[in-house]
Amino acid sequence: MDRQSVLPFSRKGVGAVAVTPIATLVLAGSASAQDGASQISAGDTAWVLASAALVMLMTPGLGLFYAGMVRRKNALATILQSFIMVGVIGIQWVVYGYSLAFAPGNAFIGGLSWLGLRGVGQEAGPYSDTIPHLAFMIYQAMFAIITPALITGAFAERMRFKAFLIFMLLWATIVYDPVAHWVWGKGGWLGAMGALDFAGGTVVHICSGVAALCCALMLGRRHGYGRDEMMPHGIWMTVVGAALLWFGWFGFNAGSALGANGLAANAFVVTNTAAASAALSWMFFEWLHRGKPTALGAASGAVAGLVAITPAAGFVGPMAAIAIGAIVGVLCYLAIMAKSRLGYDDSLDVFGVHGVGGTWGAIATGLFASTAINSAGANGIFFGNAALLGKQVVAILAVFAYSFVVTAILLKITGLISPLRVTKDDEETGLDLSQHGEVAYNL
Amino acid sequence: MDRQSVLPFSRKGVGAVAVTPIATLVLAGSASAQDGASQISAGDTAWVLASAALVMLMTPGLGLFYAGMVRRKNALATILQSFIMVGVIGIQWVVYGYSLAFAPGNAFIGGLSWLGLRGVGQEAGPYSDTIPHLAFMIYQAMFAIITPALITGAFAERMRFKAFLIFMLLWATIVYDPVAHWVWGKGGWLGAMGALDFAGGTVVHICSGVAALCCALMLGRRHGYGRDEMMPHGIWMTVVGAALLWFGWFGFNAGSALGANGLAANAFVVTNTAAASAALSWMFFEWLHRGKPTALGAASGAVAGLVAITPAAGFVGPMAAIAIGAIVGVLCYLAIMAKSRLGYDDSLDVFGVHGVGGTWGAIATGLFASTAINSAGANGIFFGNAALLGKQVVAILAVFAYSFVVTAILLKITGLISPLRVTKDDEETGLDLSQHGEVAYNL
Amino acid sequence: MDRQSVLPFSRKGVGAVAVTPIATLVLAGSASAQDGASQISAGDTAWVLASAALVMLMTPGLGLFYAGMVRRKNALATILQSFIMVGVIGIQWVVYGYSLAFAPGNAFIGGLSWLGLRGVGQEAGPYSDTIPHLAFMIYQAMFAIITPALITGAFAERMRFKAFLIFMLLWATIVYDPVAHWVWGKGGWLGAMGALDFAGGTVVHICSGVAALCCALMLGRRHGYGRDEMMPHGIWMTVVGAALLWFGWFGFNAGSALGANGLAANAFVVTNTAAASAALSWMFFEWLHRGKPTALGAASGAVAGLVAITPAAGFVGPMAAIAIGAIVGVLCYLAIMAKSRLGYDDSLDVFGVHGVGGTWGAIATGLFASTAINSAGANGIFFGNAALLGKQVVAILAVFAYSFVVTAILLKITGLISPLRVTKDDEETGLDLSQHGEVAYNL
Amino acid sequence: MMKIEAIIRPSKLDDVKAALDEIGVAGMTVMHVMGCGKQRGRTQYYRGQEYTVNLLDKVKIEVVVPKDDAAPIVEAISKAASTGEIGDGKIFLSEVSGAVRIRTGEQGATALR
Amino acid sequence: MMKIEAIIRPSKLDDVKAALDEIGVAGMTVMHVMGCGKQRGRTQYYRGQEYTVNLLDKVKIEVVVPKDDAAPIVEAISKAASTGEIGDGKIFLSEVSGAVRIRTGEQGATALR
Amino acid sequence: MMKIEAIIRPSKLDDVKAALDEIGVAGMTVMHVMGCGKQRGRTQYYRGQEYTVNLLDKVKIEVVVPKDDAAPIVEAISKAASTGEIGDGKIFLSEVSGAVRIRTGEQGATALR
Ligand SMILES: Nc1ncnc2c1ncn2[C@@H]1O[C@H](COP(=O)(O)OP(=O)(O)O)[C@@H](O)[C@H]1O
Ligand SMILES: Nc1ncnc2c1ncn2[C@@H]1O[C@H](COP(=O)(O)OP(=O)(O)O)[C@@H](O)[C@H]1O
Ligand SMILES: Nc1ncnc2c1ncn2[C@@H]1O[C@H](COP(=O)(O)OP(=O)(O)O)[C@@H](O)[C@H]1O
Repeated sequence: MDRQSVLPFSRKGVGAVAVTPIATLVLAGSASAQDGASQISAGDTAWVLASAALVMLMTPGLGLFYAGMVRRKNALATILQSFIMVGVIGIQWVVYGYSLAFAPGNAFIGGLSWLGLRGVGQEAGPYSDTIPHLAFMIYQAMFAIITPALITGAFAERMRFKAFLIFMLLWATIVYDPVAHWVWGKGGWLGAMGALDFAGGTVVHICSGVAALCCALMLGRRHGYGRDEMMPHGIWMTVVGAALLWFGWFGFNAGSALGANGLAANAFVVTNTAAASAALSWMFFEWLHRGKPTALGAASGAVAGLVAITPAAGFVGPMAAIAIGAIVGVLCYLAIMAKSRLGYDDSLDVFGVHGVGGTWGAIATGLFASTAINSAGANGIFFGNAALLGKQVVAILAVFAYSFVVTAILLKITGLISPLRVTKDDEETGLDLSQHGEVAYNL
Repeated sequence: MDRQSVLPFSRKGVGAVAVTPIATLVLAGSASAQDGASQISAGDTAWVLASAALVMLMTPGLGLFYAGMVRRKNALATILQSFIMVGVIGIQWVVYGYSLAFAPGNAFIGGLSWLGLRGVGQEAGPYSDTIPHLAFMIYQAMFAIITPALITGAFAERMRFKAFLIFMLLWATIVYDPVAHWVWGKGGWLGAMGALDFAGGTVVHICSGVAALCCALMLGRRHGYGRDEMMPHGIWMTVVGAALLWFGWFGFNAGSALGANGLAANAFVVTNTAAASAALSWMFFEWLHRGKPTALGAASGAVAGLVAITPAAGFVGPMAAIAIGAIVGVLCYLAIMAKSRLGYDDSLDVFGVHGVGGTWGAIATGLFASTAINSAGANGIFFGNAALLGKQVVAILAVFAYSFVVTAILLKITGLISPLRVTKDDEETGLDLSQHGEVAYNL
Repeated sequence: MDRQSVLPFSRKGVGAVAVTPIATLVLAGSASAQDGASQISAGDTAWVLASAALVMLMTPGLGLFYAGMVRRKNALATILQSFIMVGVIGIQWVVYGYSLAFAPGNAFIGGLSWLGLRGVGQEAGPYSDTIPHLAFMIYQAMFAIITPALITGAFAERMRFKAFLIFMLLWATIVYDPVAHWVWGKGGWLGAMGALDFAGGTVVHICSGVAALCCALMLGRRHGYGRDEMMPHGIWMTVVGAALLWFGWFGFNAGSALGANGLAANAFVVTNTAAASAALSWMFFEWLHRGKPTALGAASGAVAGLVAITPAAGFVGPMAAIAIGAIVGVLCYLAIMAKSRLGYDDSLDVFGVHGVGGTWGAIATGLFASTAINSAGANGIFFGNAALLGKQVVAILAVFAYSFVVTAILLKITGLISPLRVTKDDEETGLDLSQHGEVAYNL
Repeated sequence: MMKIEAIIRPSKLDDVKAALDEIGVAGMTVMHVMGCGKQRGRTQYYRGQEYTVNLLDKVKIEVVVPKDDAAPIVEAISKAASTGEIGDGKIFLSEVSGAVRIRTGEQGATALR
Repeated sequence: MMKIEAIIRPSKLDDVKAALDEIGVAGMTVMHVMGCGKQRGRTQYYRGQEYTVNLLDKVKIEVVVPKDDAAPIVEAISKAASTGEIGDGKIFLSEVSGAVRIRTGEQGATALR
Repeated sequence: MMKIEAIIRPSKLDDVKAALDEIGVAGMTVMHVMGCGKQRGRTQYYRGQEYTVNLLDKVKIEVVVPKDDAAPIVEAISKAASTGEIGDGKIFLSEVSGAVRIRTGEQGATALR
């Protein structure tokens, strides 16, 4: 039968499937209910699939954002560190990551019942009634992919590729998957406590930002840091990367409504508004401080705004988004100024943007959230409920502590298998040639 | 409550919101009806949100399109002039721009009742029954953003960043917002008269193209214009920008159906067809004229085709789109040839492409429109109705006059606050270094 | 009436259309039924339109993917060869290509009844009940566009632009359109036989891959091949191109469900999974073989994985996708190694990736397909049905033979009209300057 | 024969080429270089860090000419490249002991014609 | 010691390098330059505007060698770089009065080995 | 006057500039070049093909100075650019017979100050 006769595909009873041994394996992830598909909403599914595609694009977009800020000799390696995450975590997630994060488990981690996507099928799953369980799974996959990719900015221009791969696989498994469960998994303790994180302020940004700080401290500075001029090799590329991130972030935040509805529209609006606000606030603040408004500042500010609105996107309105964005632009700028005083080399300011921005976003959710935006959310302090802020702080502290400590341990373990850094000579040559035997440009 | 328990979010009565003073502020834009959400179509909403994201991407895409055509020393500044519009108008629009353009008002301008998005909520608004009002608002925001960004091509490589920001904010407020109201706002006089503009031929393209001409005339030529070779520094980038514009334009035109339906499909089809046709016609015409088919010509032609089909997309069929595209490719090419005779320096040919192309599109709508495509539209001359063309001409003339005159005034006013142009020395150094203290490339 | 009063556009009876002569022409593609629109699903339409946009983006994405691999002097010409396909086939398709491929006809080719899109309107068509016929048409257009664009990698850096245009128009008409009919058209013999090709493994990838091989053989090697170092001028660009292809491929495969449903979600998931798996397998295999993991390898692997999963995407589950991807990464790498032994110059390995990858995908569909994934599909060998594999092999052989032979004939014919290759001098100068009078970079 | 090396502002390249054309110098070789000297660099800012880059974009022109032609050429370049502002650049002269035109094998001053 | 500067077509770089290799010249320095001379530039078109760019991509090779080795090297380059068409380029010779190998501090001709 | 041409590792440019600064050399011209010599290139891989690129990124510094200043400057560059590993580069010295400061028309050694 060709594709056409397939469509609109009528779901007759499937009948007896001839179960060869390999069939059992390859059917994992598909077998279960064929019925019950009726409550799936095509509109919601369309939006969540489109959102998953948008979030997927963010990871190579991040690669460009970062690559523009490194020196030419590391440009390709930097893009690759993001790009390859789509590969590594793309597999990790369907094999066991999704199960660890979202399958029924306890307060701290999911279970193994969805290993290899067993039971995760085309019908709706427990996390949404209106979209296929597979759609929810792949949408979440894109979050699991970008989170470790974010960390790569911290150790840019110096980490050995082999160690990088090992570390990232460990980190995704032992840091990301549990933390995602805490906040979003059924029964996860932070979610149960009532901490709000609409699209990943704690799970994605604080978690990766803190891990980045830990990496920067443990790997040490780049050779020549503070002496050589380490100027971005292509800021135009960073601006394009920021634009792709912004574009994809509509999927990240508005897709987190898991449907095409008013809440999604609200998340979309506040996402754009906070990014706009932070792009301006960073740019103007730098203009005041240094006398020039920079494109890198505008792009960095936009990303900071997107980070900050992430946990709040489904709970706050557009005027709150302006405030959240305006504040985060200045906050992150100051954090980065402080870094150069403190002397550690978080090369592309992952902690300064994602750690600080994510933390402010989580706090801001405790301030600005309103049940008028989302009746299933909670009110923040400005709406008379101080309790939420407390929960947000607990969530922040828990993720800070867990991510920092476990990242440190995982780096130590990785270091036993492979040196974390490339040799000094390789670092001087650049990662592109030394790690990958390639160059980004042959002009 | 965590995100999961939120979804599918049940809209219970919101209950008493504890209204602290700040709450009143930050809730603007969210408060109103929670009921009535039932008529929202998830499919339509999914399409309009996706379209809004697509249109958002057009602005940085435009930045690339333009940046490829300037000299290396101005590449970053050129991208930034587009990118920062997402910030500036992104805020302007939610604070007051949307209200000026779309809130209930008179024939010439909207009102102030939706200031700060008061009353613009998750339920459907007056402009569509099937999507959240916020979705319509943010979709329109993206049009308000790209329109001023289009103008930047006219004064590329020479405008002072400060003056640029001031001028753009004024222009968006005093030119774009009213004109959008005339055509699309409830009660706007051009709309009421029956002029057809499906997705912004007059509002976006004529309006910005004419303003661009005015800017080019008033700012004067670049130093060395006509003597130095001012060759595009990266045409590959211009082609990529054109591709992103083409991609985003599906949202621009097909999204203007405000739903995922047959009309959207028609708009999508004619958009692609006109772009294809104009890319070919420009390229072949240049091939005839100069002996070489160029990539820049194909890319420019595609954009010209997209411009021309914009007002017509919801009213004409695919064969008309071929004609509209084929003609606009030649028209714009000739207009640009004429420019070099006339001697003004519309650096990246904004008037030649958007002014001329938009005008042709508006006229073509008066020729090719058919109620067989859109029963709520009107017939054009080829379907026996000459009246429509008259209305189109009135709309064109009105927007030409208004945009030109007011742009001139606003430039004068801006000039009182800050010199419009950078110094000759700064122009020679390039805007990247002189205005922003950065360079696009450190290769 | 303005746009607003148009929306939600009520479809009243259209009434008497004043039929001037030109009206008959321009209305083709629009006239027919205004009723029956009721069964259109907004959700499905939203997804298919979004998918069409995504697939459109793949063609310029492919342009970047290819351009990064050529030398600087051919970069722009290479992008243009993809970009202009959106123009050429964009017109060919609406004028007659769609009719040839999909209009009612016989087992080998469609008819002429839909010339100029006559009868292809806003209501549902014969290929889907839930989306406008125009949406199906334009979605298919994007496949017709990218297929010839894929071939351009085979003769990169040496084909004359004029001959290229002629050849492509012939090829699309005489190779692509019939083959698409065989597999997907109503009554097409391969589809009727029961060969499965969800999203174009045979139609798009084998067909173009085999044509590419034929082109490489008939045009001969680039001057200096084997002697000069022909190193990729910008691998970063190739990685970005691969990322855009990956992003767009979600539309390619998941859109082929022609609706936003569980099957689309399944296709989306296996697409991502196979790409991830193949990116890793190619990279690790090269690492083993040469001692370095390369970014070009990861990007090439991702594309190979996307190719291989294309025919299978609606019939196999995620664990099968891992296997399909893992195998294709190694297979294509080996095929490319073999090429350098065989000595023909398929410059950018179109046959090695699309021919070999598409063939493996078609076979893999015969192995891993399961009616538990798609009850309207069929079971593969691992599910106890050997018959499917036989049909797949017939489809592969038929497309191999037809595409190879007819491509050869068409190249001969083209050669009668214009020399296929540029002169040696022009080749040395580069196509950008010699064919187009432009350069990609003026840095 | 003399080799004239002139380091000039990129924005003056067109003028210098025109001037050389006028006095009949048809052949030259041009390259992008970076110069540092008295001219102060523009400060650049990256996330609030200041970098004063004192390597500025310059263009270097090399012309090899018969000894006697050197003086007027230096003059012409000097005039065309001058703005009077710091950073106009330098011209250096040195002896060239041989020249070959690859195409024809011509040697010495004839190779330059 | 002599410095040999050869300005050649980019497409001839591989050939020239191979020729130098053959006669035992291992060290050289290569740079992208733009040349203008008798060879006519390709016309470029930007939105219908014509620009005849007469600065063409060339490659410059610099080799410093002991005086006596210069002649055969010039010969070799000349042969390898020649196509017989206008634009093949030039070779210039000039005296070098000193050479140092940074790594070892060796001076003069020994620094070149 | 002497022209000092130093071909060094790109990573040593900052050090060399600092060293020159210290001994009061303010003006210089710098360019990207590619060098080949004893230093082995890094192998590159493109779809499994091996390419050993023996043209490596180098930086060339040109300084024209009064004859007597040359020796200490060579010394300084040499010290700052050295790593002791193959590939540190070379310094060449040659005579310059004239210099002009375009801005002022100053000639000879005064043009260098
Ligand atoms: N001693 C030198 N040797 C080589 N090049 C020099 C020297 N001094 C200056 N230059 C070159 O000349 C350019 C202009 O010099 P600068 O001192 O800035 O201005 P001016 O020549 O107007 O005094 C420098 O950027 C550099 O490229
Ligand atoms: N007088 C010159 N001084 C320096 N470089 C020159 C001179 N004349 C020619 N060249 C260089 O040699 C190249 C080839 O010269 P051209 O006159 O075009 O061809 P041909 O050498 O075959 O006569 C030019 O592009 C330029 O780089
Ligand atoms: N004979 C030469 N003429 C010109 N440049 C040379 C010569 N020999 C070496 N070089 C330059 O010096 C650089 C370093 O030389 P190399 O032999 O690799 O190391 P080292 O100088 O440490 O022995 C080369 O990359 C090349 O740029």
